[in-house]
Amino acid sequence: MSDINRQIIACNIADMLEDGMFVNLGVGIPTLISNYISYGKTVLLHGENGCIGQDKVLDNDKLLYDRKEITEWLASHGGKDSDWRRGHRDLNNAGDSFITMIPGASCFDSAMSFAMARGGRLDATVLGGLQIDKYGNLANWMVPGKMINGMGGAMDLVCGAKKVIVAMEHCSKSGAPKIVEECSLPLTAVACVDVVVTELCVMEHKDNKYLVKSISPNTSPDEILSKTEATVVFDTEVKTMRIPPA
Amino acid sequence: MSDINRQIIACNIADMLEDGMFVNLGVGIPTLISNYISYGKTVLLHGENGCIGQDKVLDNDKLLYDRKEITEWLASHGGKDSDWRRGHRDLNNAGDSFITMIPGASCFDSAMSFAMARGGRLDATVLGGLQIDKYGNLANWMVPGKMINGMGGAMDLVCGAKKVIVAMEHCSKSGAPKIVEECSLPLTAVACVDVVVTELCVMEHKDNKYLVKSISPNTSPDEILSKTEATVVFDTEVKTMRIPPA
Amino acid sequence: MNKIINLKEAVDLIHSGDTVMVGGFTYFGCPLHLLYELADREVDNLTIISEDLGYGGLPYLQGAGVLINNGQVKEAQVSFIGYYPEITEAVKDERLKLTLIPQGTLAERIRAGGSGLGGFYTPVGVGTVVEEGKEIKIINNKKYLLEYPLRADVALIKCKTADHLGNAAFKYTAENFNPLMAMAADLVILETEELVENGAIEPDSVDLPGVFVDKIVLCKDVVI
Amino acid sequence: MNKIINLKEAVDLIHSGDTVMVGGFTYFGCPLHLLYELADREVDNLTIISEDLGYGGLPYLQGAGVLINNGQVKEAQVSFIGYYPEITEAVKDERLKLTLIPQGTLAERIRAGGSGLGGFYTPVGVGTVVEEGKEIKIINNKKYLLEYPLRADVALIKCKTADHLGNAAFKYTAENFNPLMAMAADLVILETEELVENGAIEPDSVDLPGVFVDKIVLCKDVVI
Repeated sequence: MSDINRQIIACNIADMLEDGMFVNLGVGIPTLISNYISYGKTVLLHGENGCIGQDKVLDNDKLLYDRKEITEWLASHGGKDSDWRRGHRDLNNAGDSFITMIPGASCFDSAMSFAMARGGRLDATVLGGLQIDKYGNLANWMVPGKMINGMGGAMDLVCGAKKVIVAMEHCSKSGAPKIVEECSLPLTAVACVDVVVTELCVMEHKDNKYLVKSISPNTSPDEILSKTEATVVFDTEVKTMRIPPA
Repeated sequence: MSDINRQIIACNIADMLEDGMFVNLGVGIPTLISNYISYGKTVLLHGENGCIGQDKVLDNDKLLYDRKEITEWLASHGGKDSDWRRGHRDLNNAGDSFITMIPGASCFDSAMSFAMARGGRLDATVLGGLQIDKYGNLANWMVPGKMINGMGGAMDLVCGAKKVIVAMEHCSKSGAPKIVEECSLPLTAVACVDVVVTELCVMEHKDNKYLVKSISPNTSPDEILSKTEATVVFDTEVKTMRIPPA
Repeated sequence: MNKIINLKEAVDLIHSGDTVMVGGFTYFGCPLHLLYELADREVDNLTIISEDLGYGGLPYLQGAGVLINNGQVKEAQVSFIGYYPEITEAVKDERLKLTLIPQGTLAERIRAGGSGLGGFYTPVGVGTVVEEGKEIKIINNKKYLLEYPLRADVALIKCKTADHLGNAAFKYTAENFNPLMAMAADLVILETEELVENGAIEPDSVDLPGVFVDKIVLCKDVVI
Repeated sequence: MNKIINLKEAVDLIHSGDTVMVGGFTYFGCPLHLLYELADREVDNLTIISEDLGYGGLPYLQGAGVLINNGQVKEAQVSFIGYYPEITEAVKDERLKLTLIPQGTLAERIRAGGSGLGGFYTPVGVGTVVEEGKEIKIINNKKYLLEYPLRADVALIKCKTADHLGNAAFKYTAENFNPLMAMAADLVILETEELVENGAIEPDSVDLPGVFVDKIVLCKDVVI
């Protein structure tokens, strides 16, 4: 997926998140969302590996792929003067990046982490999708015959969240619709999708249809209709999606 | 029950507890046991209200029944310089006494407290009894028609402990046997009794019988037989119970 | 996102007919300021879920029992009562519907309610009056009872230290049912002895994440 | 009551055919010293229960995957693998029986195993492949799956600080599955970065009470 498409999706989801909301951001596009949360708004980010209150993701591409670098970093980020403010070798997010946390963050075990996911306190969970369908079913964890991956926490996270937001490109790399009549890939959960945000539009799932709430200035209703297999309807007043500066 | 009977029962149970054992002591006679645990032996005491490692029970009879006294105590036992070593207004045992704790104690919530009780790590639970029967059934929480009390944690504690030890006087106040053919009072749990310790003897429950392991120097096998309704057998070598100094 | 309100505003949020969870194990960890304020209101027909109903033998340590003595409670689900003759009377006179629940089952049912589970199988209560009316299942040759989750409209909980996000730290055995109940209620009101800045409670020392707490009431003085 | 042993003595306690729970979320909180020592032994036919099998893309962050690459594992029950081609190959070649479990269900099943419960109902996995072969129950008009507890012969867990009784404190997100697994195994071996005197960890800061820990191994150096 092109980087600009990913950024469009991320910034439009960020605009949906309100001050004080408790949100889980999955791996992939959702990790970009925190860059677009406007200043002064506190969104409490849940890491299903056991924390609430992620602040910055430490840039650790270099860190992780250079053995000398990571060894030194680990040694210098575990002592008494190292903590959640500057990063610690025992502090990651569910995407396995080292992170820092906001004042007021908390850590806990995995049973507690998923108890709160299923329990209904999570305002939203945002995750990627391979396919979604007219029933609101989501498939995002497995392509038969491809490399085995595992569902991780995705099935749990969509089960209890008040709102499930799918962040994905509108079509697959080969151009096939990903918003289909009925998912052909193995499901993550049934009837769970509330909102889908693609580079073309923002749609709410309702009554076996997708209702377009806003569209990109770079597309048209016809393009959306032609690229969507499930039934699409347009809201009485369709808004314009925000396009972030390149 | 006479105080000497209570002390006999408590000291003989204390002798069964080994170094490192993890044990829950119920209210009543079991609370006296910690006085008899020999020096150098660390028995880790579980308080089902949420702690492991009770040390001393603070003498709070006077404390609790004098309003001025308790108000002053609470005010002076909650600040920064007050802790588990000297007692704290937020530190009690399941019998609602203020306590101190040993170095290496821990506190936790009620779900965790009973998870560990049911989970099988508790080496022993010691609790009082109204009746026990040949099946190893225990009744200790309710007498129909009398004041409502509640089972508290008793039903949970006997469910997972490796050994259930019942500490009770051999007969009721009216002289009726408490070790019966079949309990007439509402049960706490079925087939849970492993050992019963009375002022007359220590017996193990096995194959619908009670096997006498030791007897008090103040009684005889005949007395035990006459005061027990369930079948009693005597071990090949019956030991003598310890009688504490008055 | 301001969660801090005063005692009167907090208790205004509790309504007649509500199911109310009350944290604490007798005096320890019990939100007494909230309870005593509630006892002064004309709010009734409450269902109380609590470990106990307070330390009834002592007039100045009443806990949730004060609401029962006031006739504000129609139903109570607890594990233990202890010496509390007024409650036995209220039950006999059918002024109070009382359900007794084994303490560990009560804790686990509340945890299930907060965890989105549909129920669980426990061996506790098999062969006793607790078994009555419950589904029994044999799993690996052992009998278990099916127990269902418990939830409430409101949870009244008490901690030692809280920050402005509602992150709470409990002290010693005053933790007990408090964090569990905070996870299992639609509205969670936290009574705290101290209020500190965000970040003053270390992430590892937070016993209850603030996302579970809706309202915070600072009550510094010790009451009994 | 001396629980402290060295690394070699600890790994001597693990036998071929054992079911072994391994704490950690990839690198974080993973008992790498114990794992790497186990990888040097002639112990095989293991069943591994773990959140994941390590961070396979990086040769120096292998986690439990090192045991699989060694052919020591016959079966694995995990939630996530990530980029780990060797494991896909091992499954295709039927050298490894792999069961994938939703992460929250995995955590809850281990907790149930440690808590003496017979099972629980969860909505997670309904209508997916996870449902296959499982009992379904409708509770309050919602579908739930019955999930059973998990236990192990041995749990290998890792903490930041431990005392001589085995009381353990985890740091930040390195807690994850560690305390849960410690409750659900017959033999619990704790790898700790620091060993302190009893009482040095405050009672409120103990994440895992020492009663769950059988053996303690002090491993001060950081490995990856």
